[in-house]
Amino acid sequence: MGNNVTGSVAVIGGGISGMLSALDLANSGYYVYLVEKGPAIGGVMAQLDKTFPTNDCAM
Amino acid sequence: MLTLSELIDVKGEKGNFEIDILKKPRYVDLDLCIGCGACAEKCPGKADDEYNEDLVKRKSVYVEYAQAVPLKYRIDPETCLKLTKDKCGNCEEACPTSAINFDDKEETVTIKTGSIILSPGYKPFDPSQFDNYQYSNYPNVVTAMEFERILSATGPTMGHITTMPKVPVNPKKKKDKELAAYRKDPKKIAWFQCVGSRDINKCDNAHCSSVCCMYAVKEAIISKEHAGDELDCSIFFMDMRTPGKDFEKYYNNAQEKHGINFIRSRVHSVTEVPGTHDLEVVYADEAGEIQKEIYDMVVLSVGLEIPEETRNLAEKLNIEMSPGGFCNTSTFDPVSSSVDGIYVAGAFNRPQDIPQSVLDASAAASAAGDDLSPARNTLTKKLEEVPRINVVGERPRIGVFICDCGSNIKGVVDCAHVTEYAKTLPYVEFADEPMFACSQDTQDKMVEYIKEKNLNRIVVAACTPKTHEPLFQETLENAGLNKYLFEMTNIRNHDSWVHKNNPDMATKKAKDLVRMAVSKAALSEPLKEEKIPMDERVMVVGGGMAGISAARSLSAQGYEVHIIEKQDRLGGEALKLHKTPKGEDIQKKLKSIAEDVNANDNIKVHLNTTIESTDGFVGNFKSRITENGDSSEIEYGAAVLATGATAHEPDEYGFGMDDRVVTSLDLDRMLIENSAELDKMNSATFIQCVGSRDTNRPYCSKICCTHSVHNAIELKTRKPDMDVFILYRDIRTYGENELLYKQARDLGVIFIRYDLENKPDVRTENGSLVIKARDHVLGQPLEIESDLLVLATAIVPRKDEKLANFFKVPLNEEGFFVEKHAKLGPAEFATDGVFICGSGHYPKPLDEAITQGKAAASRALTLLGKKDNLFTSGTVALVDQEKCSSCGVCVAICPYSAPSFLEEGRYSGKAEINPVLCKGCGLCVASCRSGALHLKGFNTDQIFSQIFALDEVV
Amino acid sequence: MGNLIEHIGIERERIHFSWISSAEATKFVDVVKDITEKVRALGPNEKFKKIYN
Amino acid sequence: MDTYTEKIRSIAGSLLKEGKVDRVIGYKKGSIPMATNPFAARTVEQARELVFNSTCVMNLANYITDSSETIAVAAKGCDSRNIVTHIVENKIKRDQVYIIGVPCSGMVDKRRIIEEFGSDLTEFSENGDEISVKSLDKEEVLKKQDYLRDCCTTCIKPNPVVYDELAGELVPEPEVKNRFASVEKIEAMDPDEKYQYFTDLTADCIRCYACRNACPICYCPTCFVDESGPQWVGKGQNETDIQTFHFLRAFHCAGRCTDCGACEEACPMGIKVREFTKKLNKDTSELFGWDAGLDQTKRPPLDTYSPEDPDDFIK
Repeated sequence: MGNNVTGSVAVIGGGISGMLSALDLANSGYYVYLVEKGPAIGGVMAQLDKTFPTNDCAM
Repeated sequence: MLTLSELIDVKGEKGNFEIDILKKPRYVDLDLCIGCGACAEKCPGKADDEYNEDLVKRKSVYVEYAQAVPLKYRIDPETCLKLTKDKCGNCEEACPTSAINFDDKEETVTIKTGSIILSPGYKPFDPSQFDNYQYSNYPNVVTAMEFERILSATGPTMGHITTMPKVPVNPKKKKDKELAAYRKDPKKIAWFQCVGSRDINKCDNAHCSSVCCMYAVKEAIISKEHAGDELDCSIFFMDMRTPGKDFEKYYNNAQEKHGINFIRSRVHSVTEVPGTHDLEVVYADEAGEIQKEIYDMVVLSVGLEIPEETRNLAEKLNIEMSPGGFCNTSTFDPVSSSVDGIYVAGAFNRPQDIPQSVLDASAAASAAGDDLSPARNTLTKKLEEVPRINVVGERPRIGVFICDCGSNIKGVVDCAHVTEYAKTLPYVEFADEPMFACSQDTQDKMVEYIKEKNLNRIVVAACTPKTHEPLFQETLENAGLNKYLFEMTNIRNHDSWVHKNNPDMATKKAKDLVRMAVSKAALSEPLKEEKIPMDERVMVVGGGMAGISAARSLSAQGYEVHIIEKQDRLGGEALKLHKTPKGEDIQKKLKSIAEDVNANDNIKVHLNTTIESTDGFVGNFKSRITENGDSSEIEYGAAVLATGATAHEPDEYGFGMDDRVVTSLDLDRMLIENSAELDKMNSATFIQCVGSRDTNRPYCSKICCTHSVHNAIELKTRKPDMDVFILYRDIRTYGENELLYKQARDLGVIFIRYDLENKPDVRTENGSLVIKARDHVLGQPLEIESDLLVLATAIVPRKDEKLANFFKVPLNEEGFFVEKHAKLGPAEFATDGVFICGSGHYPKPLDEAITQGKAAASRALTLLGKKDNLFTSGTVALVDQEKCSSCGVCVAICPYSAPSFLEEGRYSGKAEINPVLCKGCGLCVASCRSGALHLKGFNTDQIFSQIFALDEVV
Repeated sequence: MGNLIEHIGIERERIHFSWISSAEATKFVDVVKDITEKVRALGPNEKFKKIYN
Repeated sequence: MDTYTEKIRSIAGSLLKEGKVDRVIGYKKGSIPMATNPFAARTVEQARELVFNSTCVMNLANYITDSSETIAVAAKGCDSRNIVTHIVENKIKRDQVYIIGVPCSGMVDKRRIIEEFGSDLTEFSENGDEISVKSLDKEEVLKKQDYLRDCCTTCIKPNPVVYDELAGELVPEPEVKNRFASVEKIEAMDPDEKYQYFTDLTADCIRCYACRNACPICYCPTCFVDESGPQWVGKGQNETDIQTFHFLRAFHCAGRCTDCGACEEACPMGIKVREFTKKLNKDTSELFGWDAGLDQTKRPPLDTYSPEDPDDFIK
């Protein structure tokens, strides 16, 4: 493989894990394509009201 | 970021993929749309709001929800009148930036990437196929997702719980109107667990969805908070599965503090009480008696399911899947799919909750990065820097921008008047009223104005600094000004929105806010962000599987790692385990991993080593270690704590008195050794929760159910005629481990439930080992004679206070490390530069420990990746040593250990702040009696000037 | 602090601590309304007030 | 308490002789009856001038801060508690101070005696539980117990809480029925009465800051009332500014005040300054189970950050 690799990653799905994968990768020096089928990222978590245990807003 | 896009095809291989992506039309130009909402206001179209689970309607041009990213509108082609019937076009007229484009077309783009991460997520199970729960027919049967929206303050009822939630708030249809008449505040709500999970009779989902027990408990508690304590909440369940960190406490609290009823039963049927729409629930109680109970509402705790389209995609990519449609991964590479270079994260990997998905995300990121490290930083861009203008000593020349925000602000506040008023304030050189302060052309103009008018302080009165301050600060930097010479005040959320009906007062308030901001800005000074030097080495404390995984990921990306292990070999607790639940041979695998680590030049393994002391902070740690009795010092930039946990030493059930009573780990050892004794045995019994979920250790140890079930299968497979019993409280084989539970029952393993009040009794009678329990089905006492009794012992934390102290990280009351955020920061500490993985965080099986190890590495990688641009914040506390009285309040009160005493020099004994550790929270400033502490950017003078400015009469 | 203020004769209702997360808009509104009402009911504070001439 | 004098002198003498300490802080007889002044003995000769009696009201903890010398100090119960506070707040190290513990049976309220006998006393002496006072026109023997300072009547720890050596037998711990009775009286008032009470209380204040200067825990290099940028509080004789000074000073003492009475003793106008601090002592005692100066290892409750804080006041 050597040095002939592409320094970018495609992340398919913009839910909580997709978003965070993308952030981690971008912050450690890779170009990221975040591909989401809906009009905005956020996934199911954005639909939740509050989360255990702190009752933080899921937003 | 590509939204409204779907992956169609992948070509190429690991390192060099070519991916075809189908981009669907948005009909709104992303660059031009500013998210003002003028289009939606004029849109006559209506569609079901999917975000609110179709409980309400939204417009045809819409954003999913107020906090959506990107906050750009989209036209729904299915319901838009223009796109369907070529009528209307209101939005095009209303849009102030001409962002609407009805000619937008579908297109396919090809991108080149080195790795792929699949995180397509799940869909909640659709219960309409079940006839016994009557979801499609009864208006008071809802899914948990629908209920989640009902509870939400941004949902259709703004958090108010009512029955008939599926009926529109303002019903138009006759049938809906009739139903709406029955609407009331519910007094009794029931949750049904395992709807679409652990069920192969009515659907094909054999797995446990892992999340429903917790969310049902959460919904029940929040319902009570919303509707008051009188609300009766009952949860019908098979096994309560609350094995995560602090989950058990939450469950206990729900019973004891919140008075939620937990009923162990699978509900038989639901019928409407004629004439009321109330629901009669028929179920069998634990004694087997049929019970009937009336509820106002039923919530179905629907499971997680992999949608058909995801399965098709996986099939297309040749990715192996489990029967449930989840991605097949191995225990030792828990985020790698069967295709090289394609990784998985989230619910597609396995049914899991948010923190697990977050860990998956980071782990997948580091795994994807491991392949590509030679190409790191080749495609990312560096920003150009504009030389800074020195403004120190200059008279303030303030520029004020009053944003109209379309009609959002201007519709209420007289912006022109406020702008004129701003011009009269002291030090204000220039004031302008842009329609949208955040739009790109305004930004460009701002830069011009700053240069042209020689402005040295900027005030923007617009929306919230939370989202927009960084944007404006960037603009200042583009104009050569220090970004702290900026002040923002919110005349939208705090003013035009809340005083909609009182424009005069709103205008007056806007003037007050602008005056305050200007008076503060006049006193602002440029602040320096100190560069933090970064040692690129990492120390991993603990050489168990979690620690090794973290070290391997870090070394794969080219970083040097020290592993500190106090034992004489790598492997930790995994050295004592036989096989994984997936059947992989742990010892064989461990051996090859250890060899791999030892051969790795980037990893230095320190065995028989303990840490004596640690100093420093992110980027600059220093520890004294004792290795084989020799003392030495190592320096590093980040630390990963992977110290693990140990097995509880039981003091009950005859352990230590009778050799036939052993722990789970003892059984594993016998299996590893392939002990001949096992073949002599004719019966074996397991007791679960030994030392877990009791008053001493109120948490669930998470791994023991799966471990015992798996070992029971192992015994049954070795010797099929062996009698195997498992005495349990709740079987917690979450996720696809549920399949093992089923396999065990099919193989004839007998499961007997006991509760905390009636623990099994173990005694030796006439030389044989007798276990007395109570059969939960028949309610009869029961005696089991057994050749072997295996105790599934609790996992206990090391409670290493010394280590916690070294790194200034907290332990919880049980002795586990407390992570930064239970949901969003599960692999790191609040202390910068310190990361956490493995069972020291909470008991977890191997695959989860490895995932967390990789995730911790990924989090550390993002820190190390910032090597040359890691800066402190400008807004940190500063000590005026002349005034400092050395009393130490700041040292004691700071949650981040930023203040300390100077040890030498003129101000020896006085306090100083380490700007790297300071978070700018202001606690020390507020508690300093001597007035020696100041928060840069929020000086007392600035605050006073704001307060006095407020008091000035206009 | 509240205790001290009360001790010197300033009504307790004039000071209030509340923990409101950025997500709790409704709570914020409720708290502000509640305090505004309470303070309105008390009327203007005439004590411990510096008069500038 | 006269018996302590000899013992203190001998301890001080040998400490200085052996060079164990650089100075011994105690009291010396003043020029008029009932006057005892703080005194630092640096030589064996000077050590013979040290005295101790029921008029040694000054809090000696004031004189040990910010020094690199090794200091011995004769400490009553209250002084010792202030020394503990100083150790906690980095004003002195424990091994730098040699504490000569003086069990205390209470100090005499000089102000009251002067009120009853006039300011020109000719003689004051004590003998066990009795004190005899002589002025130009009268002479009386009084029971000391009836003439104690107010803060001594509510003292819970008359014995030193920490010491290296004792100057006498420990006295029995008194039974204080209700040390916060005065606070409760105010608490029972309605807001207007309370405000009037404090307005009257501070009406005589001349802002000489004697209370602050006498207080061992008021040691900031620049006091907030003296600062001008920012100016926290006005500097004139404005009623509100005066009250602000008193309230804020009290708040700075919250959880740290040992109720030693130095502030009241120092006030030339006879203002009952402790009425402010006492309330906070009661609150810290009730809310946190905390009395200042008892524990060298713990910081006062308002000085610490703990995620476990009960936060009851937050709604």
